[in-house]
Amino acid sequence: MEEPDDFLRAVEAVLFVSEQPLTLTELKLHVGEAGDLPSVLATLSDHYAGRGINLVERGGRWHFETAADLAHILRREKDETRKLSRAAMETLAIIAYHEPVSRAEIEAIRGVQVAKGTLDVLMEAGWVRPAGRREVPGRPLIYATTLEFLSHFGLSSRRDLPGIDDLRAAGLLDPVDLALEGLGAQSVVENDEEEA
Amino acid sequence: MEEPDDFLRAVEAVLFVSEQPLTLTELKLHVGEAGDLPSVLATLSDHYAGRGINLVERGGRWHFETAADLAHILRREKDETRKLSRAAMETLAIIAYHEPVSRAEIEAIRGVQVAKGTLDVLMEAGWVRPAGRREVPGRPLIYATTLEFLSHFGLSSRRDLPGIDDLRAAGLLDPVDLALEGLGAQSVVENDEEEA
Amino acid sequence: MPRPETLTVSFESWEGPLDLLLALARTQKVDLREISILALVEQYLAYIEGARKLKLELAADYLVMAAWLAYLKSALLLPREAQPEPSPEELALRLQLRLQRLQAMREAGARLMARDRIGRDVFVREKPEGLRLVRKAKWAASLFDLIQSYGQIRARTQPVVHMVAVRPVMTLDEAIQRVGTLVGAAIDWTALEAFLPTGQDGPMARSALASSFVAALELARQGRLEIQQEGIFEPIFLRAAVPEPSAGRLL
Repeated sequence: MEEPDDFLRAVEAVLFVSEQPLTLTELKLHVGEAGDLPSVLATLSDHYAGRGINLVERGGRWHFETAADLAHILRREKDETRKLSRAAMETLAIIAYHEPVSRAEIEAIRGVQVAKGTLDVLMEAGWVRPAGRREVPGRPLIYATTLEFLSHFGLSSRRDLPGIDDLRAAGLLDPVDLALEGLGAQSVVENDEEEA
Repeated sequence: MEEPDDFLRAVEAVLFVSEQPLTLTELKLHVGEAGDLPSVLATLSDHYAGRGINLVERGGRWHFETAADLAHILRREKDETRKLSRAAMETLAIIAYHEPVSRAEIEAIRGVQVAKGTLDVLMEAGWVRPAGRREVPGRPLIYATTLEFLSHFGLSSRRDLPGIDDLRAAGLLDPVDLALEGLGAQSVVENDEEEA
Repeated sequence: MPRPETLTVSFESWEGPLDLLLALARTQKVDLREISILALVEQYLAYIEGARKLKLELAADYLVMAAWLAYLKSALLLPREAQPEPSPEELALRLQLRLQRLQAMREAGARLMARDRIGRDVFVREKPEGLRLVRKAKWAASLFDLIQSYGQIRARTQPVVHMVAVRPVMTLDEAIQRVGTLVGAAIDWTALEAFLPTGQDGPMARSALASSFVAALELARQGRLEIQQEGIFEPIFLRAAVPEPSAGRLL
C-alpha cells in the first residue's frame, strides 16, 4: 500500500471528525489547496471500499459511514420477557374469539375503551394483524389473529379455543360474587394454617 | 492489502459509531465471538498507524482518534481547552504518579493546603475520582485517576506516564521519610514526627 | 548569585513558602541535589526582609518558614558537638528532598499537559451515531391467561341473571326447639356439637352449628341452660340450668 501523504491524511481526519457531510469547498477550508482534492477523495473512497467504514459521496457531500451490511451488528437486540397487560390480554382474547373485529366492537365487548397502544403491542408481538376493513360507514379497520398466535398458544386452529360451555364448566364464567366467595373461603383456610 | 474479513469489518464499524471507547467485553457484545478479537484489534491498529485516523487503546478501551500531527488542521477557534491552574496541574500530577493519595499527602508534597476548588475541578473534568478511604486514623479519603484521564492524555496505562520509571528509580515517588531511610542517614528514624 | 530582588513578582504568585523556596533554589542554577541550603536560607531571608521593607503584607506561613530557616541557619553554623537533635544536616536534607519532590511533580504536570490531548491535539468523532441496544419484548402469555381473560370479560359483561340460590338452613326457631329439648336430657356438660343433627355436611352443617349456638345463647338468656367455655376457640359445653338457692337470693 502506498504511504498516505499528509494531504490525504488531513482529508481523512477532517471527514472523520466532522459532524456532517462536507462539500469540497468546506473541506478546502480545513485542508487548504495543497493537493488535488477530488483525486484524494477518490483514493480514499477506494481505500475504504470493502472495509467496515466506507467513504461515500451524496449530493456533492462526503462523509464516512458504516458499511450497510453491518447494520445488524450496530443494533444489538436483547430479549426481554414481559407480561402482557390485562387490557392487552383481554383485547387479544376478544379478537381470538370474535375475529375479525373492529376496535369499536372490541370496546363494545370489553365495555372499556381500547387504548391505542394495546393493539400496537399485540401487533408488535406478532399475534394480531389488520385484516381489511368492515364495509360499513366509516370503513373501520378490522383485526384478526395470525398464524404466530396459533403456534404461540399451541393451537392448531381457532376451533381449538374452548367454547363458552367449556369455560362455564371450568368455572371461568362464574359470576363475580360467587368467585369472590370462593376466594374468601380459601383465604380463611390459609390464615388458619398460618395460625396453627 | 489483504481483503478485510467480516469480523474485522464489524469491529471497525462498531468502534467507528461508538460514543465511547470500548473494552473487549463491550466489543464482543456486538461483534460476537466469531474471531480473535485481540489479534483483529492489533491488525486494525497497524492498518491505521500512519493514516489520518489512528486506532488506539487507552486503559483497556479502544477508540479511533485523529493523528496528533494534524491538530493544527482540526483545531478550531472555538475549541479552547480550559487551562488548568498550576495548583490543579500539580495536584493532578501528584495523584497520577502517586495514586491513591490522600489530600494530606498531596499537601505534604506541595507544601500548601489544597484549595477547595482544586480537587473539584479535576473531578469535574472526569480525571480524578475518590477511591475509597485509607485505613489509618481519621480514615481519610484517597484519590486516584480515571479511565477518562488515560484516554484524555493518550496513555495506555499509568505505566505510560512520562518519566514515571525514572522518578521511581530516583526515589522521588517515595515519601521524604522513606527516602531518608534509603539514604542511610543515621539517627533519622526516631525523628520522623518532626516532619510536618 | 543573582540578587533576590530580581524576583519581583508579588507574593500572590507563590503557592506558599515551599514554592518560593523552589523558585529561589532554581536561581542557583545547579541541580537541586547539589544546592547549597545555607545559601538558599540566606536568599529566602533576604527576600522576606526585602518584602518587609516594601511593607508588603506577608502571610503567616512565610514568616513561620523564615523563622524556621533562621533557626536552621544558626544550627548549621553551630559547632558540631553543640548540635541539637535532629541534626541540622538532616533538617537541611529533608528540605532538599521536599524541594526535589515538588520540582519532580511540577515537571511531571507540565509533561502531562504537553501530551497529545483529546479535544486539543487529537480528536474523536464529533457526533458518533452510537451503538444501539434494542430491547425486543418477548411477551409472556399462556393459553390459560387467554381463556381466563375471555371468561372474565364474558362474566363481567353478560347480562347478569340474578338467581337466589336455595340454601339449606336450620332456622333459629327450629334450633331453639331442638336444643331446648335435647339439653333437658343432658345431665352433665355436653359439647355443642352433640346437639347438631347427624349426617349433615356442607352449608347445612354450618347453618345448624350457627343456629344452634345462637339458640343456646337465647336459651341461656331465658335461664334454661348454662354455657361454659374454657377459653377462646375451646369447645363450648351446655347443660340444663340447675336452680341454685344462692342465685335466688341475689335476685
